[in-house]
Amino acid sequence: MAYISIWTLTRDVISTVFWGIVKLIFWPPIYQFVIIPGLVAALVVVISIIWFERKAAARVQMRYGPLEVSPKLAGYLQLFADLIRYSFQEIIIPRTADIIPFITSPFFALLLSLLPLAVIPVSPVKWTWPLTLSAMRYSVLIAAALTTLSPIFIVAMGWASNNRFSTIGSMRESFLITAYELSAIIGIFSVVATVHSFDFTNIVNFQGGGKWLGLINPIALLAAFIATLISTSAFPFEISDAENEIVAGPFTEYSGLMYGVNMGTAYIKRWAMSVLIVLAFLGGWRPYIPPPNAGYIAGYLVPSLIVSAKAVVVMALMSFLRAVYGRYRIDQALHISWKYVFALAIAGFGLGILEGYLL
Amino acid sequence: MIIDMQSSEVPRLNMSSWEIGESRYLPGMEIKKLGKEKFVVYIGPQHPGSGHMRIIIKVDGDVIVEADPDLGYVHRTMEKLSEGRAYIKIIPLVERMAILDACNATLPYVEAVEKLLGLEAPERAKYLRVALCEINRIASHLYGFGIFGVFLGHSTMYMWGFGDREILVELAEKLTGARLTHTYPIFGGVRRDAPQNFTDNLRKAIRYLRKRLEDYRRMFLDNPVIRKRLEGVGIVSKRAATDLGLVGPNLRASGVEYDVRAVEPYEAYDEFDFEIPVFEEGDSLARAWVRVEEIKQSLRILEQVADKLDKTKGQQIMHDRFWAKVPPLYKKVFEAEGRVKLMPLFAILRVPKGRAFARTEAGRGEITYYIESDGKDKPYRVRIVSPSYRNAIMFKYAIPGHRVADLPAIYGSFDYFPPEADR
Amino acid sequence: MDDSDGNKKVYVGNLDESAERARELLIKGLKLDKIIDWGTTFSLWPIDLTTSCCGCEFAATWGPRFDAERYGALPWLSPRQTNLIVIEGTITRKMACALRVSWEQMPHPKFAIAMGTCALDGGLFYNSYNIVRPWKIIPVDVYVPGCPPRPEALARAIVELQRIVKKGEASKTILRGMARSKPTPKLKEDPCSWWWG
Amino acid sequence: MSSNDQLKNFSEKLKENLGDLISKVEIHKGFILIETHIDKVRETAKKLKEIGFDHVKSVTVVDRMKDGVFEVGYHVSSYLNKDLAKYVVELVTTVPRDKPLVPSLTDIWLSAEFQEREAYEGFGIIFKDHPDLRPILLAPPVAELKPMRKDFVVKEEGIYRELPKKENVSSKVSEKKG
Amino acid sequence: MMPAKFVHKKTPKIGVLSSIGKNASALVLGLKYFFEPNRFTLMYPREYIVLDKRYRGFIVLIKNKCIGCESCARVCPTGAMKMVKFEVPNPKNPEKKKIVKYPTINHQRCVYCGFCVDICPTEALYHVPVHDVVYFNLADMIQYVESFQKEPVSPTAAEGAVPVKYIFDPERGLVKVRIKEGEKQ
Repeated sequence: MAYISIWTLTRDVISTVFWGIVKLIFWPPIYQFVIIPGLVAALVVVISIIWFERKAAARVQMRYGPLEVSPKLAGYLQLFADLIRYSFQEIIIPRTADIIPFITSPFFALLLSLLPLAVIPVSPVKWTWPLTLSAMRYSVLIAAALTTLSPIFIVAMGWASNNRFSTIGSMRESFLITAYELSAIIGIFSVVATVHSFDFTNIVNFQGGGKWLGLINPIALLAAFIATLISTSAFPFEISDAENEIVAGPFTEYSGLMYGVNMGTAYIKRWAMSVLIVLAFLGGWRPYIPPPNAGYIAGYLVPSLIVSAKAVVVMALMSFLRAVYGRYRIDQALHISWKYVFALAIAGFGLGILEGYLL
Repeated sequence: MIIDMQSSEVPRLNMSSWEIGESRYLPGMEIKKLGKEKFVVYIGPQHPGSGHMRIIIKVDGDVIVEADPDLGYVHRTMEKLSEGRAYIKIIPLVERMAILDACNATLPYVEAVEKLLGLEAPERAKYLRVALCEINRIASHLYGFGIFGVFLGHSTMYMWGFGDREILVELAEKLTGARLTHTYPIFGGVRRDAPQNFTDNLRKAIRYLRKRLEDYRRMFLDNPVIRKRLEGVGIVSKRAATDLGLVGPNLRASGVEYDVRAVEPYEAYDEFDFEIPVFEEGDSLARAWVRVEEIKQSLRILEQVADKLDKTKGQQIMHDRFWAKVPPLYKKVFEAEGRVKLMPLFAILRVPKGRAFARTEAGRGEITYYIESDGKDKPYRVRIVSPSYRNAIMFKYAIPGHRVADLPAIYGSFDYFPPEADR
Repeated sequence: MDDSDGNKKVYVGNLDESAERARELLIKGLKLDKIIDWGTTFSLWPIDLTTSCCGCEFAATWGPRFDAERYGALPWLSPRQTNLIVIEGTITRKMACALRVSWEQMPHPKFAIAMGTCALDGGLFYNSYNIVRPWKIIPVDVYVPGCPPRPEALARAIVELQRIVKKGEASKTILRGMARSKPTPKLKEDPCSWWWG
Repeated sequence: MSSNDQLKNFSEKLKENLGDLISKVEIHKGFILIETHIDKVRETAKKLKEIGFDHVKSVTVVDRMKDGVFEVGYHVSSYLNKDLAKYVVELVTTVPRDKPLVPSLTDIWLSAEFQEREAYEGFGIIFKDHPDLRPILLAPPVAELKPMRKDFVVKEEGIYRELPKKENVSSKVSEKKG
Repeated sequence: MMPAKFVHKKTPKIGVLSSIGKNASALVLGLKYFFEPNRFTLMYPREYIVLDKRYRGFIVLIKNKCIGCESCARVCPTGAMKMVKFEVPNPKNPEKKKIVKYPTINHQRCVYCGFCVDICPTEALYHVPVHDVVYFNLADMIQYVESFQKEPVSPTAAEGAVPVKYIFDPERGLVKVRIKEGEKQ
């Protein structure tokens, strides 16, 4: 009679459960959507970036910024305090609001701004790809398409709030959507022209050896960068929720947790766009090349962290602009995006085609 | 004829019958007729782009077709209250209309009463008044820049403006004993003498501010984003500025040469060598630049004042009428602390019968007082017209034709301060 | 199960009691009240309701020299996202309406600081016909004397308010549904009557 | 500062220019007062504007309750003419308190628009043909009180304060004094 | 006499190309201040400014010097300073009571203009350079004769905060300097 040790059994059960959890975590759709670069990473990054934004602006402005909440951590816990306060504050739903879109839009906007992260590769290892191989060949296309979804819900928010400032804000947002999307997508697609592939993996692999596409084709990078600024209402294009003109734009009527979600959405969108820019222009996970049949750590965690680190730098750069710039007027922003940024994007695309022909 | 006070024959707002300046509209703008679907937006009073006032705008799409400023959210009835108070009590009262520009706001009142009393402040008191006036003027302009920065979303300008303003506030505090509400000029002189190292500190502050003005230019005025927001926005022609009766930097940005310091020099302003900048464009950018140039000139005046203060050290700062016959304790206190003790007669000061009109150039423009005395210890009538009040009419005529987003840019460029306007 | 009236009843336990138990569990086990109070303490966002000239010193308090953002207080623009009103001086009859409306637009829990003599007893304008005492409109937690108060005084008010909040002023309204220690004053007349009609 | 002689010369000139439109010219401290009849206000104002007085500094209404009149004055001066800018002229007219109807000068001097509205709400003076005569600073219910008139009295407090009943300070004081 | 001159100026114009330079200039300036911040923030609850002796802070009465002349109450622009009458036994005529008057202050009203201090003929009132006291009740703010004589204590100083002062500097504007113990202001 075979004697089964209780310890062996326990060990087996524990290891099965452990590896099961690990497998679940590293299951590409979960990992990318929820962990890195998805929700969890995005939250951590957003909290750090908002903190950085406030501290960096404060440095330029001869002061300290958030501090007293945790003087030893230079006020890093500030955003947690804000988050807790938001989460437990009363949620007011105005009687005149259109309740269903009013309540659901913030969450849809949040989820949809995360979606592009679920379809991009963050590692060249095949099993880590969140889509099937055939779909992966068009990952640039799919990601670009998904970035355009969330603004619709921001417009819906403004409409559902039934507030004059919200209406003006959502009107501005809808103007801006049309203005930046084309430039952003053309800017990112210029790399497609260079590499002759819609696959992010090929694009990143192309950028090996310091041959970053951002260096080869800086015009397209600039166009994509500015388009990202416009799309995420960062300075100097903080127009749809310009505080001094239209209070908080589409978010004027939101309170408590729902405003917290809204505030996060813009930053999460900026995060998603930054990750796309990193993959397309800044070498993705390069210079690190994982071995072809690498495991969870070497094949998935490390490259995704490298991508995230690069994206954080891009975001920090975007955040620093708050300290230097004011905001444009809506017509000037449209003027800039159609006349200059679009032209830049087209020029970048042309350059991309030329380079694709030459290289 | 019987007149019904609330009669319905009160005429209603009718824009079409209006003419400003040479043309019906401000240059470059056309006011469209309001369609059926008018969209009224109430900006304020709880609104970041309005301060403590309300502007009711009617928009056609994104373009404002009509603006109706609704003042009075800080109307504290100073004119009425001063009719019931002793002359000296009115000084802190009227100071509250512009506490960031306190000396300039009270000086014309003091001057008007001095005119009625027939006395003039001693030389050193005049220099001290000019010093505080110019310190206040710079502080007020920096405050204006700070608020302007907020309106354009440029938080760094706000912080820099307020940070550098602290230097001037600190100077004023060392001189007068209060950060903002100095209550400094008083009939016949000033209340405190300058402390020991005041002129040294003043010179240091001047050097620092000169350096910082260059930073402001790089960061704010020459910043392409800000320029884009300001250039050609809110243009007021020379003729329109005159007709609307604007004052101060807003007037001089439209090319009108008017400054009370030059037209009717008060205190010691005729002893100083300075320029008054005038810009021709009349847009928001010119209004911002006028202030920068004015700060430069104020620094120039302050340098000269510092020299004069050094020269007149130890001189009397109160008119003989209130200082010749004081008890020895008063002089002892003055020598020890530099504090002028007031005669008890100040509390019940009777001013000879008569009418006086005084004007000075405050930070935001000309401020005028009309005082009528009937020989008692309280004035019969005090009429105050503050610069912001006279500028308020701009909202009605300069904003229509612009976009909603231009409202903060124009508002900020006027440097409008509601408590001052509402009195 | 039938009760005495013959109605069908499904026994699911005493819901109120269960809810009470769950709440106690959250409070005792998770220290939720402490967390909420901590979060609210360092996240007192004043609304940008500039009512009068004390706004100069209010702005200076958030300026670089005194930098009240260190306390986590960030002047915010839309009342829906704030939880603190700093009454900056005189409230006129016209402004009283805006003050009350702004107060009512803010979500609970919310606090108020009255700044300057005008907000306490009228100050220089004590006998004016156009001003009201703000504590008759909204409940005030901390009074700051001075005309205007120094920025340190306002900072002191914020620090003291933080201490009040830390003692459980925020969590008791959220978790226990208790009223604030300063009740909202009952209005004798509608401050907005001139505006509505 | 313009000396007294200059003011006198200038007031003579004004008299010459305005002729019989004005009934009285007085020199006060800091301004020249010219009085005119209410029917001639507009004419005088037009004439003054022709001379070069292009803006209104202050619309000053004084309630002379004893005489039963309002004194409506316009402090005018010039921006564009530098010689005139030195002088401030007050154009004054009187209206009975029970029938305060004055022709509006807003179409002559646009800068008077808001100040005339203020005079309307404070004193109840009706400016005929004013384009937009509404209260400007006060809420309508307060404006109806006509608070700037002299018969609306604002009370000042006395200089004594009663002790609160709980605190029996007087005994302590007497102990210490003794 | 040198009257001020009017000088006509024009706002500087910048073209499209130079605007790129101006952008860069602003960014460089921002980065300069990012790496070399010129900060002078007062860490308020842990530090406090020692105010100048001349600062017009809270007002305190020296009762022995007061002669009850009412000047302070008459000059007070807000009615914060008011006299309180006390009946004390008259040493000369024990049947008739003597009335003495002392000022009291209402901090709900006081605007710290200092008129009362300046007008007092016997220097019975003086300013304390303290101005960061807050109250939780309106009733606490009226100070009668007893409490009016006590100097208010700055709560920050009482909590053991670090005293600092600001000095002027031509390069950095205001500079925060710590006051060492025993150093005179």
